[in-house]
Amino acid sequence: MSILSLKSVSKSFGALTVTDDASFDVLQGQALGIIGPNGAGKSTLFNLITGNVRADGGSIHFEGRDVTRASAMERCLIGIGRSFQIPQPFEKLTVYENLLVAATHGRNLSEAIVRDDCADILERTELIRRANVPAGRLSLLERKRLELARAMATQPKLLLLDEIAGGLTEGECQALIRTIKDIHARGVTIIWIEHVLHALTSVVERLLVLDFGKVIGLGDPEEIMASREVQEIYLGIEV
Amino acid sequence: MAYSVTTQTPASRIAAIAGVILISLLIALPFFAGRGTIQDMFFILTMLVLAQFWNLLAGYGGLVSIGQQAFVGTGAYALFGVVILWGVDPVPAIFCAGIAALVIAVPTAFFAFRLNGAYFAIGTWVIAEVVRLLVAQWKMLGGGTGTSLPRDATRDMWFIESIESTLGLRSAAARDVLAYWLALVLALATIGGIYWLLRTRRGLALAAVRDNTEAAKSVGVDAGRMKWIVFLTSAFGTGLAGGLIYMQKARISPDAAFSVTDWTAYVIFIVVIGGIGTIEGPIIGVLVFFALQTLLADFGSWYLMTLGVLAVVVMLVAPRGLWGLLSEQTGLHLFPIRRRLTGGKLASSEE
Amino acid sequence: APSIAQGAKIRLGYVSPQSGPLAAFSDADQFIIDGFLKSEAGANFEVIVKDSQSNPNRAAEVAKELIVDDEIDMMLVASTPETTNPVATTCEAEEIPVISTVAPWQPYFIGQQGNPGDPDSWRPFDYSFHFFWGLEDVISTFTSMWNQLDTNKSVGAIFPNDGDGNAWGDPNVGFPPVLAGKGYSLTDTGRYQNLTDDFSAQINAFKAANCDIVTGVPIPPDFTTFWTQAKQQGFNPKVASIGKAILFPQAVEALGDQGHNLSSEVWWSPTHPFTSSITKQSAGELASRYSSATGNQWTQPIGFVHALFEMAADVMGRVDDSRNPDEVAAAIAATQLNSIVGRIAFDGIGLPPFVAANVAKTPLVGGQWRMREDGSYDLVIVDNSDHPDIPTNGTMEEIS
Amino acid sequence: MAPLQTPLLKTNGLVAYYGDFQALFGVDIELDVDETVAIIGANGAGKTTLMRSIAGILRNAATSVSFDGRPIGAQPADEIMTQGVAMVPEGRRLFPSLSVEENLLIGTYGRKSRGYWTLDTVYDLFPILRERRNNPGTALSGGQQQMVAIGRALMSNPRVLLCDEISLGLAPVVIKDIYKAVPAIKAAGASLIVVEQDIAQAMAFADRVYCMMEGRVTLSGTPDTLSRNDIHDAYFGASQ
Amino acid sequence: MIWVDTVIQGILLGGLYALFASGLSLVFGIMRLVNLAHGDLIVMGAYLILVLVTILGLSPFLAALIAMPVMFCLGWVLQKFLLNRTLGDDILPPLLVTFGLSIALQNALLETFSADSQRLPTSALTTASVQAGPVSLGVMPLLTFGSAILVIVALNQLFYRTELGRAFRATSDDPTTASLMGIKPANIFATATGIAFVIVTIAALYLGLRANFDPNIGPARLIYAFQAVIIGGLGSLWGTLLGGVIIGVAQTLGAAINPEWQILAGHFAFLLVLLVRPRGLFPRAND
Ligand SMILES: Nc1ncnc2c1ncn2[C@@H]1O[C@H](COP(=O)(O)OP(=O)(O)OP(=O)(O)O)[C@@H](O)[C@H]1O
Ligand SMILES: Nc1ncnc2c1ncn2[C@@H]1O[C@H](COP(=O)(O)OP(=O)(O)OP(=O)(O)O)[C@@H](O)[C@H]1O
Ligand SMILES: [Mg+2]
Ligand SMILES: [Mg+2]
Repeated sequence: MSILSLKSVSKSFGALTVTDDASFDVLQGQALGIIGPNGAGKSTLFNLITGNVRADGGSIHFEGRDVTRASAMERCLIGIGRSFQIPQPFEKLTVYENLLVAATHGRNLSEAIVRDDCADILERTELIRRANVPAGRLSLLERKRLELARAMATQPKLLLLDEIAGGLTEGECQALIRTIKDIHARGVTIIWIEHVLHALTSVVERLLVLDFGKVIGLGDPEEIMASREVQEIYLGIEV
Repeated sequence: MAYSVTTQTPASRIAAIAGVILISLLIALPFFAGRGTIQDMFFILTMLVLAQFWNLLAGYGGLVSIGQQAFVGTGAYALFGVVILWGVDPVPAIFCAGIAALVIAVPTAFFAFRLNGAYFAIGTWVIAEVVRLLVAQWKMLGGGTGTSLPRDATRDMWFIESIESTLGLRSAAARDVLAYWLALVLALATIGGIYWLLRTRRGLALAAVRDNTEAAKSVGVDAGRMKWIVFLTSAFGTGLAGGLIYMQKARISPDAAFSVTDWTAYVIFIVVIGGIGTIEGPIIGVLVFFALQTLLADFGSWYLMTLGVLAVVVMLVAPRGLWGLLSEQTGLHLFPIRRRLTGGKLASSEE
Repeated sequence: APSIAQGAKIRLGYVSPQSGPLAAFSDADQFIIDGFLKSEAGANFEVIVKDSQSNPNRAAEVAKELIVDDEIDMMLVASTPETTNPVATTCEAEEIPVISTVAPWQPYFIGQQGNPGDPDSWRPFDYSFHFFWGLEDVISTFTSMWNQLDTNKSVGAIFPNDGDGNAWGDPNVGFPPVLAGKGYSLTDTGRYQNLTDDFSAQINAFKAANCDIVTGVPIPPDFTTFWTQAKQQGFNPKVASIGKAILFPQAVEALGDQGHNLSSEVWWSPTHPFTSSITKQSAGELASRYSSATGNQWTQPIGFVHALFEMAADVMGRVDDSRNPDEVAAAIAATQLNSIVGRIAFDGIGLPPFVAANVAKTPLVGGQWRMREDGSYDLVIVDNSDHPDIPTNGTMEEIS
Repeated sequence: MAPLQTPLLKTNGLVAYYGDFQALFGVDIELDVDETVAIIGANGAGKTTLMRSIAGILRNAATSVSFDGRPIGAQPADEIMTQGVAMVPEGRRLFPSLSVEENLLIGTYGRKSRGYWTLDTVYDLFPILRERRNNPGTALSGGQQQMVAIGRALMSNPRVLLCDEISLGLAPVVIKDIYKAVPAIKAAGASLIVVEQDIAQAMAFADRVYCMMEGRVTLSGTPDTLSRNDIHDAYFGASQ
Repeated sequence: MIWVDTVIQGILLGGLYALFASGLSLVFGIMRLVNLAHGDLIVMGAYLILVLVTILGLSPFLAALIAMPVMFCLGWVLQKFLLNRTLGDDILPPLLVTFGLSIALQNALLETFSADSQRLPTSALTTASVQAGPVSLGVMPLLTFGSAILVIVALNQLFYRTELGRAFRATSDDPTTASLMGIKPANIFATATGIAFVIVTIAALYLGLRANFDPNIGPARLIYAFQAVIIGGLGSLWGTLLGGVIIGVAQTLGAAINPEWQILAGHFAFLLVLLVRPRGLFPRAND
């Protein structure tokens, strides 16, 4: 059963078409990777799915429901969680409070009920020691972890991750992969935009390639990666 | 392994104890203070209420309104209306004042929320003007001339008799005491209510929306509803304060009740001087404002000029206000809202 | 023995608009108060002056301060309902005697009633007293001025939506019923807001009704706007009898040569045949002293502010305990004073019964502004039909 | 490798903050006369921050940036630009209220421009712009907008041109068009610092490459001395 | 026929409002600065002209010409050293600072000139009129309207035909990038405010010739000016004129029905336009 389905979704900013007639389905429980050159429209695609940006045309269905016109808040409440590529923490709130906002509002629960859950997520994302620090004081890496942690706190059915592995050391990267695999293993559907290919391919089952807002490939990661077209477009390096 | 959450700090515990003592003192004030003090305190408390609600609106909700006089005026006129035309006792009529302001706030919000930033500010101002002009057409309450509360109504207010006999006061002084106690209740309820709101998950959401609206929406915060809650709450509270202020004045006219200077500009001044976005700020601000007024009011235009210049200077030198300066230096919070996670893995190594 | 003999000074509170848009009313305050305190009667008094900043909120606040903090024995307040009413309301509630002036008695009295529209609900005051004239006097003065000329008796009115305008235009106690009774037709387009920028609607209506006469009680900027537009749009009435706006010579001078022969009610002038009960000065002497002390032309409020202090001296001279509000109030009610603005007595002469206890009337005559060679203006009294004891020094002229 | 004369432009322990957040941790780079330097690095590495610091949008200690031997780190952007350091900002940032030609002309604001670049020579460099000169800048395609942004910077006849991600979001053909202009720009007397995510592109045209990660320079050298693995490590932290 | 007259008088009144609003529109459009002291600045301009008239015995028009450079410098200094420091995303600092300025200015004028209402010396022109068919048009209102148009044409020329105008637009779009082009946004803003003050002087001239002014009359004028700017759309000068005319005509039409509704009608027109077009009639594409 497909949990998310896009049909002919398009979006332009002025004269620039950033999403061009994109159609694809994501199955329940799947992990989908998205790759594509800078500016290909990957983040915009996320924004369209989460409702931070409204589509110019086409439709988006989540769990069979048409959510094309739903607000970002509504989509969060029905189970779409996300991280931002450029981390957007609530800077004046502490790390723990950042999660608390997400857990109490994203799941409509009281603070007391979600407390241990939030602490658990902080432990898993290795932010627990920074729990009481204002998020504005975090380093880039910690901010990225916070993005992931906050998205997890809303307990999404579909989790969208936008470049959270960039700049990690190998050890950190492995830890991140474990965390994501763990989330995935709990039945959460994942869509992950990532330039760090080895990390991506070690988690995802399918790979989507985006170029100039168009879906130019979707399928088994190895096959996709092997295609010469993708290698050229994406890496820009002749292999 | 168990985690727990606390918002208290040692400073806040001391503050809480001091607060309880202060509140007891304030309640007992009429038993030992003169009328002058009681009236000054009434002024301070009602301005504080207005300031807290404007602060809630602008400091926490990001809604910079310059039309709060619409709610003061509406509340005040509603009080006069139900007292004069329906013969309601002024004390319960204060509640009607709040309700009336709330009723006006709904269409106001519907309109003003279509506007952003500076447009919102000016939109609220124009709406306040519209309400003023409409009220000025209300001939039964004197139109542009204004009207006074009937003496019978103010003499026989609820509680007056018992205050007169308990404190042994003349009726005018008893009315002051009653108004003071009502203002005290309103101010405490306002501060308590706002503090409570900030400590609930809605308060957390307010802070999140203020920091980053897009991200807040993406974690399920209903930013639109937060705006409504904040706007309606502050309209209601401002209306209550308006009713109470004019119950005490006993005389009203549209120009006075809808004065942008008295009910919005001075209030903004109080909040900004004290420190916007904090509960402590308006408290400090109102004390400074009162001190200035007491010292300088007899200098007429020089007083106002000083006030204007001071507003400019504070905004440039200390944009976070006096409390902002103080808490930056000392980390002091009298009304802490930061939730600190303790226990579990944090037990051994507190950051 | 009168309290004056007892040594302790009697405390008077005085509130007036010393700053803000109404400040012109208070130009003479300092001069009058200084004069009063220097006089023999004044030596027993202490006067605490507060500025209402032309703001009714502020007026009520300072009144409270005077009563509570300064513990005054009696309040004096002057100039426009915007100042007198909040102060008087406060004093009435505080049970402190108050004497007010410089506001027609209708806006003073009716304006302080809960429901101005319902005469049955009106109540007299216990501590609040007022001396001035009433609308019936303006109407009478204006109509007898108009009767000096040959007009078609069609009157256009500009009444704003404020204390004065609502009283003047009131269908029961204002201009409309009386004018109708005297055979004038009135074109009243409705209460406009102060600081209106355009009067074409009124001018068109007046033109349509072919009005020879214009009357009203606008604030100065509005009258200038109205009058200039009227000229621009070809509306040239023979008479313009205007209250409030052309009270002060500066306001008339602002009209340039368009101020010539505008007419107005005159409550006080240097030619009024009255003398001060404290200083024994005549009206003319008071006015010329003022002019030489300040360099300003005399204005009408001078006499009335002075009379306020005459009242204070007179009343307090007749009480035993100035700190007893009831005794002071009773003394005020019993006043029979020949002051610089005429006789003041709360005897109900010329007044309806419901205000008889609180209001004393002073004489009113009609005057016209005449331009001098140098462009400044003189106020000439042209009608004294209601008070023949006040001499005229000219007759009514048409606006050319 | 290091040139003996003082470099044209040099940063010296450059740091940068956004509020509490530190984005640069002591960056040292150099640019010599007639040289082209490329800066590569993953998203968020701090490349744009570096460019903004040099151009004066982010202020710094005076000595942290020197140009022609003079400290300019503390000067505001407009003064740095008038001395001859121009920037093509990330995302082009054309002025939407201005036409193409006006966008170009703004590059000469308040000065008599003396040098090779004029409206005519810029139009010669990017002929398509001549045709579109009366259109609003924002009505152009991404590549054309990038041309305007470059032209706008050239109009001031800079000695140093900073280009932040000029190929971002552009089709390969368009990128080729834009890079074709580089020799002409150099010939007219400008040295270049180019931020480029496309490693191959960077390797192809730069004299020297700096690789950044998390606010630090992690690798530098000439393209021929750098192996793909070095770059990969410097780029992502470590290899598989 | 009365209706024609009513509308025409409304249009002319709109010219006055547009004149009050143009300076505001310029400043609001270029730097998003909400200047609550604008009304008081116009009053200050009127006093400046009055002083020049009284001391030098000039005609008001000549005095205004002399006042202009003085006002320009004043505006330049005010923006450069005070208002520039309040610019940013937060709208509160400019609101509070200009409000403080407004109060300080009002009371400084009060101390200096007293509360008496003043007027610039009148001449035959004040009450002169021309007959257009059945409608009698005041020369002064026509002059006011003409000046409003002239001001707007001149500003448009400045904006779209000069280097300075280009810099204005560029800085307004994006001050950071403008600074990369060698523009000092602080100076551009100061110059813009200087020019706005010149327009303020023109508005002051007509304010003072038309009717009385006193130190407290500013804020009442400010609200109409704001309405004209907002109805017109941010940064659109012709829009500001249209906005002024809409408010003016709404007021005269409202008054023709009943003077009680005169000012309310203007406010309602404003609310109605915003309800339909929250960004005004001619919004800029990129805000
Ligand atoms: N709000 C916006 N307004 C205008 N243009 C935008 C907006 N958001 C994105 N764009 C443009 O759309 C294009 C695609 O942006 P997007 O962020 O989706 O790319 P991406 O594939 O995520 O790139 P990256 O790998 O760099 O993150 C870019 O050219 C960008 O400049
Ligand atoms: N205005 C800002 N406020 C706060 N943080 C910022 C701001 N601009 C950039 N950052 C942060 O500073 C870091 C470096 O950003 P910078 O834009 O310099 O990176 P970059 O290398 O240019 O990345 P990209 O390839 O995406 O352009 C990033 O973590 C970014 O999130
Ligand atoms: Mg992206
Ligand atoms: Mg960058």
